Amino acid sequence: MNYTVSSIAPIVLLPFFAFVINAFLARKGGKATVAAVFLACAAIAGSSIYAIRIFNDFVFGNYSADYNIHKIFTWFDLNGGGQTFTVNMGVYIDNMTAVMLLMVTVVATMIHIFSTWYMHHDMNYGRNGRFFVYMSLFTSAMLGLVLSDNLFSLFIFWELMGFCSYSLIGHYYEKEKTGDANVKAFMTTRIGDVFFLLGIVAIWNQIGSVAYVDIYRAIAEGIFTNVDNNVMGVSLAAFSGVCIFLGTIGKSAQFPLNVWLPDAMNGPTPCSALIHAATMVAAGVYLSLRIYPILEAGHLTYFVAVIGGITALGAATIALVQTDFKAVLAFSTISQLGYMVLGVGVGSYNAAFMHLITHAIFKACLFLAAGSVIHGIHLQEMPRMGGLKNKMKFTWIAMWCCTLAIAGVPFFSGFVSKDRILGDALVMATYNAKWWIPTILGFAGAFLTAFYMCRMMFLAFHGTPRDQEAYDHCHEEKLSWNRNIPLLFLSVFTLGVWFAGSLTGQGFVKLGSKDGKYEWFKTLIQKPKVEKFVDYQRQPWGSTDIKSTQTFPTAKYDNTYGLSEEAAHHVHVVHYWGAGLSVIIAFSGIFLAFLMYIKGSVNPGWWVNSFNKYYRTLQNGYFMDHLYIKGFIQKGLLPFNNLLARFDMGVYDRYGVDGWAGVTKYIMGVAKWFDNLFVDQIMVDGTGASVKVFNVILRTIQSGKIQFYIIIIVLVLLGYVLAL
Amino acid sequence: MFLDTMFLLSALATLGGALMVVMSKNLMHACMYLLLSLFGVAGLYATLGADFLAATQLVVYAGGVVILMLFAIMLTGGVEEFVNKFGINKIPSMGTTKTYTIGAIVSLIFSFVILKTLSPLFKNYSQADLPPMESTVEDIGVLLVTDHALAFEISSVLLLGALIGAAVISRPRKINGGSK
Amino acid sequence: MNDTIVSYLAQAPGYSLAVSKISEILGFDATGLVTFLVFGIAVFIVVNVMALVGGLGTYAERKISADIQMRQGPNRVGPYGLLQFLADGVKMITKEDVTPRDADKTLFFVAPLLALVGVFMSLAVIPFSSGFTLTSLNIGVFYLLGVSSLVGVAIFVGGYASNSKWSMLGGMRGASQIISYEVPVTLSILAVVLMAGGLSFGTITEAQGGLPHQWFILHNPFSFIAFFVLFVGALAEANRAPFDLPEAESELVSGYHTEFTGMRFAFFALAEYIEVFVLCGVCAALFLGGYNVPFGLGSGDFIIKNFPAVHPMIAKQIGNVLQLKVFVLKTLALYYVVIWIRWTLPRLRVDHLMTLCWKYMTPIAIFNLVGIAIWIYAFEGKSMLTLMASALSAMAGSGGGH
Amino acid sequence: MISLSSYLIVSFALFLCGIVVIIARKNIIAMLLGMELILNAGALNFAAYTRFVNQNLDGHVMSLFIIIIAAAEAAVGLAIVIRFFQIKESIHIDDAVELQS
Repeated sequence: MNYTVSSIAPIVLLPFFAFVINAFLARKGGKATVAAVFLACAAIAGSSIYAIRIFNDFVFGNYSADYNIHKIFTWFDLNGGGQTFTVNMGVYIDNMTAVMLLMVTVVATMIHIFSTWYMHHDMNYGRNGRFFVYMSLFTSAMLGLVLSDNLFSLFIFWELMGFCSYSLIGHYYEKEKTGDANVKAFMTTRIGDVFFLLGIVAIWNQIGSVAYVDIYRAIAEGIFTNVDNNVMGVSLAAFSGVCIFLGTIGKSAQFPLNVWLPDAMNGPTPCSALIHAATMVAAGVYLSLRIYPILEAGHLTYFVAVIGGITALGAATIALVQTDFKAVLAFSTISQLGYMVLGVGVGSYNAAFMHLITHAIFKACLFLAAGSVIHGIHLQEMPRMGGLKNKMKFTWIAMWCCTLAIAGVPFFSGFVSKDRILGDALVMATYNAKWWIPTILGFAGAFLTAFYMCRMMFLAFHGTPRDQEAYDHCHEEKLSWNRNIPLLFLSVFTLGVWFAGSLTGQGFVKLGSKDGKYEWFKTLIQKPKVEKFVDYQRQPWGSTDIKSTQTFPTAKYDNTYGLSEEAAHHVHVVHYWGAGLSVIIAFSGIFLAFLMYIKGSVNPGWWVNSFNKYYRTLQNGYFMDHLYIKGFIQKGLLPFNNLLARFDMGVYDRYGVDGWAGVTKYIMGVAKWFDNLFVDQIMVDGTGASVKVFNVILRTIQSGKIQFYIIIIVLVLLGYVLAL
Repeated sequence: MFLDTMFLLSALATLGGALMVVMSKNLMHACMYLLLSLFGVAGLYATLGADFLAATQLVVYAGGVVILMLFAIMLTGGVEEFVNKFGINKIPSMGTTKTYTIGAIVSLIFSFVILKTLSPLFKNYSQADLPPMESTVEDIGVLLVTDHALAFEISSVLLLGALIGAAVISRPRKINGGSK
Repeated sequence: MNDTIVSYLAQAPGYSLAVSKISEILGFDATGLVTFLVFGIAVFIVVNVMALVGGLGTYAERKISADIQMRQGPNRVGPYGLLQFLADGVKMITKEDVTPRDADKTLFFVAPLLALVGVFMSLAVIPFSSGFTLTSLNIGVFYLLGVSSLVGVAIFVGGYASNSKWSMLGGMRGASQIISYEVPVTLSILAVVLMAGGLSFGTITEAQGGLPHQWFILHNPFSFIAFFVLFVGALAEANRAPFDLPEAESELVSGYHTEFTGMRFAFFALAEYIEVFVLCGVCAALFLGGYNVPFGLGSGDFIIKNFPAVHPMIAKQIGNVLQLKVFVLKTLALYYVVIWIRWTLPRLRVDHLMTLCWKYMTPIAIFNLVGIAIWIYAFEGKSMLTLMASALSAMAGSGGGH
Repeated sequence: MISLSSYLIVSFALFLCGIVVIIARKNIIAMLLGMELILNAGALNFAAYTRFVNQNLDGHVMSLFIIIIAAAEAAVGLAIVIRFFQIKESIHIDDAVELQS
């Protein structure tokens, strides 16, 4: 494995070059725009080739789980006060990065291809290829974020993605709602980002670096938990952990900063698929996985788990009653992100990451399918759909695959990842009773997830058409490659075997093996072992990676979690219970949806009428927007601002500024008298008179004639030389 | 031998051109003689082994400065007025015997000053023990971005300033009173 | 410091012998004298051949334009009218040499010569083949840029000296056009210099290869654009259509050479045709591989390896002749394109010309320069096709673990 | 045999010619010609000393900067001349005696 810069840099640079070129090319319209779209697709496909290479080497390369490539270069030096302060940038590739790179590039490629179909009509409306310009920049930023080796460059790409998200949500800028939505998304995530930056600064202040490896080393050396390094009375780990995790809350739309994501659905559906389902929101979870040792050292895991649980259940309850097709998906995204965060909290590191990957795939597919439906029937309200499976076969198949995956039905990817998160939560609950809270939240959310996803499917695709006119106008689905291939390709990867099995070694799928390579995901993705970073050597930029296979023994997955036999047995038993429970829950959710919307034996209307108050609460998302605007901004910020303004006007202006002016005025009166008498009459006029005398002499010399000046200069020089 | 010949030819071009710049009564001709003189200086650079400098001299002066001068002569040419606004006779713009005399005296004074101050410091070096000439392009390139990086940056800013300044200054604009 | 054609010829076995013989006869060391003479002869040959090329250029122009316009073209003098240019020359010489009364006599005399001198000076560094280059200066490209700008001065002075408003306008247009287009041309050349790592034509040509995928034009997307910027800029610098505003006959009678007759006019025309040849040669050398011949035929390696009986020196000479042919072929192909463009495209307006230069070509050239710098930094100077090949092989070769 | 002093004499003569031009001519453009001569004399000295005394090329870089500055000076100077001509319709140096037009 010899990695040089030229085999890593193109991953980020190809989409970036596409962005730069398209920024000029795309707005020309006509063939230039077609070329720009093609270039954007080709660039991301090209970088996926490089990503596949890296993935291939890491997964099939027989390396140990903590093998990494880490190349740095000096960004700039700050010298001052006798200290040299070097800021390094670099790329850091370990197994997690490799998997993430593959997921981002492949999903982005599929979404780009789908976009060529979905955005086809958009080309004529003066926007031309702007969508693809931002998609390229966004993909480039996401890949840069994944490759970053430190929190600071991660933050740069993080903000770049925020900007792209803003631009893409506001793609249909002529709609007022869209304009509000992108500002809302931008400003809400900004709250989290401010804290994120604060966390970075706190870490930088203490250890002088924000590279992952330095952070891990500092944790291993106990710097983060040292009492001397306390920030505002709490340990550095707790402080920076909370601050950075707030960044995650903002970006991954966790409670209480989840309000922006539903509104972000105003953007084009492919951008929702890429940004607000598959990658950008996942970046928050990725960040919290990267800083997991900090969260652990700061004893924040319970906090994280509770936030995740609340988000998972809360968003799921809201999704129950939504009638907008994309809104259901938006809230289910929030809910699933809650599961990931719950997974981080309960210490289920690889399951949380696996859920990130599986969710990215099936949610991207769901959104693309939703785009397909919306594009076909030209409306988003589910009560007016129904029976669409006859018109859209491929979309229907793809969507069912994804629905089963998200509901946690066995043999689908969602079961593999979500069940493991819930199982680990259950294990934690058996150790300590306080963990029952997030666990129950998670299981309840799982039930609701199965229910509302199937409700969506039944309402949209099954039964009889409820709005015959809309149904008749719906286009028959044609076999167009750039619409169906991304859908079907992604739906193939909703199967569980890709994630639960063993891709390495003997055969494709190897279930139930007792030892050796068992479940590649578990083998590859493990918590960072901070002790290993104490004597860490960096590789300079431009060097070739010289580690060979021999130095790394084949990785083995420790089936007993490194626990004693008894404890491991306990964990296994609890896991089986958890799996059983979640299967029961998933099927009961599906069954309930079946009863309600197909069989009709339970009447949803009765429930709505009986619990109208709760229904309205859920319909409006617990009035969180209302709360923020009416409660927080109008009751809190606005009066405070008014108070400040009043203080400014009444106190500071009147007494401070005006009062000071009064004093000055009085002093000035004295000064004026003095000025008139002494300064003006004696000094100024006297100087003037004396200047007048000299003036007569100088005026003759200062003729304005340059050559005369030169002659004077020469004469002065001559005099100087003669005087020497 | 070869270098001596080249030196003599270049020095002749340089000094002859310079002298004709002084003597010529026609501004256009003076400009052409300046071009000759600058070519001579480029030749002198070449005999000094400064190949890059010689080429730069050609590019900047022959291609840029002289054409600019010619342009300026063209754009400002026209009937010369011999009387200024006070009705006093102006000195002819290409000089008279009187101005040339003053110029000669000033240059004599200047040469006296320079010789007086600098001749004690002067030490002659002959050509005998010099190393052979080498290509200077790479070394100059390295020097420009290492030792002289600051000067390089500043001169780039200077050139940008000159570019913008020249464009802004010579841009035609309305003047109160309606002249051109 | 720099190789010349003399140092190339001096490799021949008989050369030093001849020099020592001549020294014996003359009684002093004649190395310098022989060098001077040989160099003089070589220069004489090049200048005359180039004058011939210039003359044939006028013939080619007329023939090709006739072809494009479905006419016969000159066909009376010589076979296919080949000797037409000689007849034109005779006509030019025998014409009356008119000098306008109010002209600036000195400058009127100097201007055509200055044009010719500027063009002939640039011939000194054109790399006809690896051996047959008058001098391979280590600052060749830079030198060429410097001396070729003399033509601009000549056009300007010619326009001024005629003391006619058409000539004057033509001269000013010509000068402003030439100094404006020098900016994108220089920036594009700088991009090539960045890729090759040297200012010498030899270095730049050797950095490329014989086959098209080794040429700089296909090195990366930016250099592909840079070639066209250079080519269009070269057209403008040589005052060729569609940029022939200085001599726009529909507006300015005949531009800066309105008042010139006879040989003086011929000098201007000759200078223009030779300059087109020179600039085409530069484009070919910088972007199209120059004199490189594929499969080692050019350096003689191919012949030495496969036909051991042939003396290496002869093999090298054969290679040199092949190189010369390849270079001239590429140059003439571009020459044809230039003529083709002239008879196809209409002339630009003056403000369009300047807009094209400053608002489009200069930014594009700067963008190219930066792009190429980034490319070379990011991909370690590898070309686009090499990268594609390595990416493909990486895909193919990475399966199965390392 | 050429030596350092040959170059210095040439550059000295060039310099004096420039001075004479600047003093004797009353045309602003002609004076700018003189300035170019003076700048060239300076640059030539740098190159000559580099060749004969220390061979470390710093002199060449200095000459390069002089050429750059000469170019910038010519551009801005001639722009000012043209502007001056637009206002005063003269490029006589003795007309340029006021700060205000």
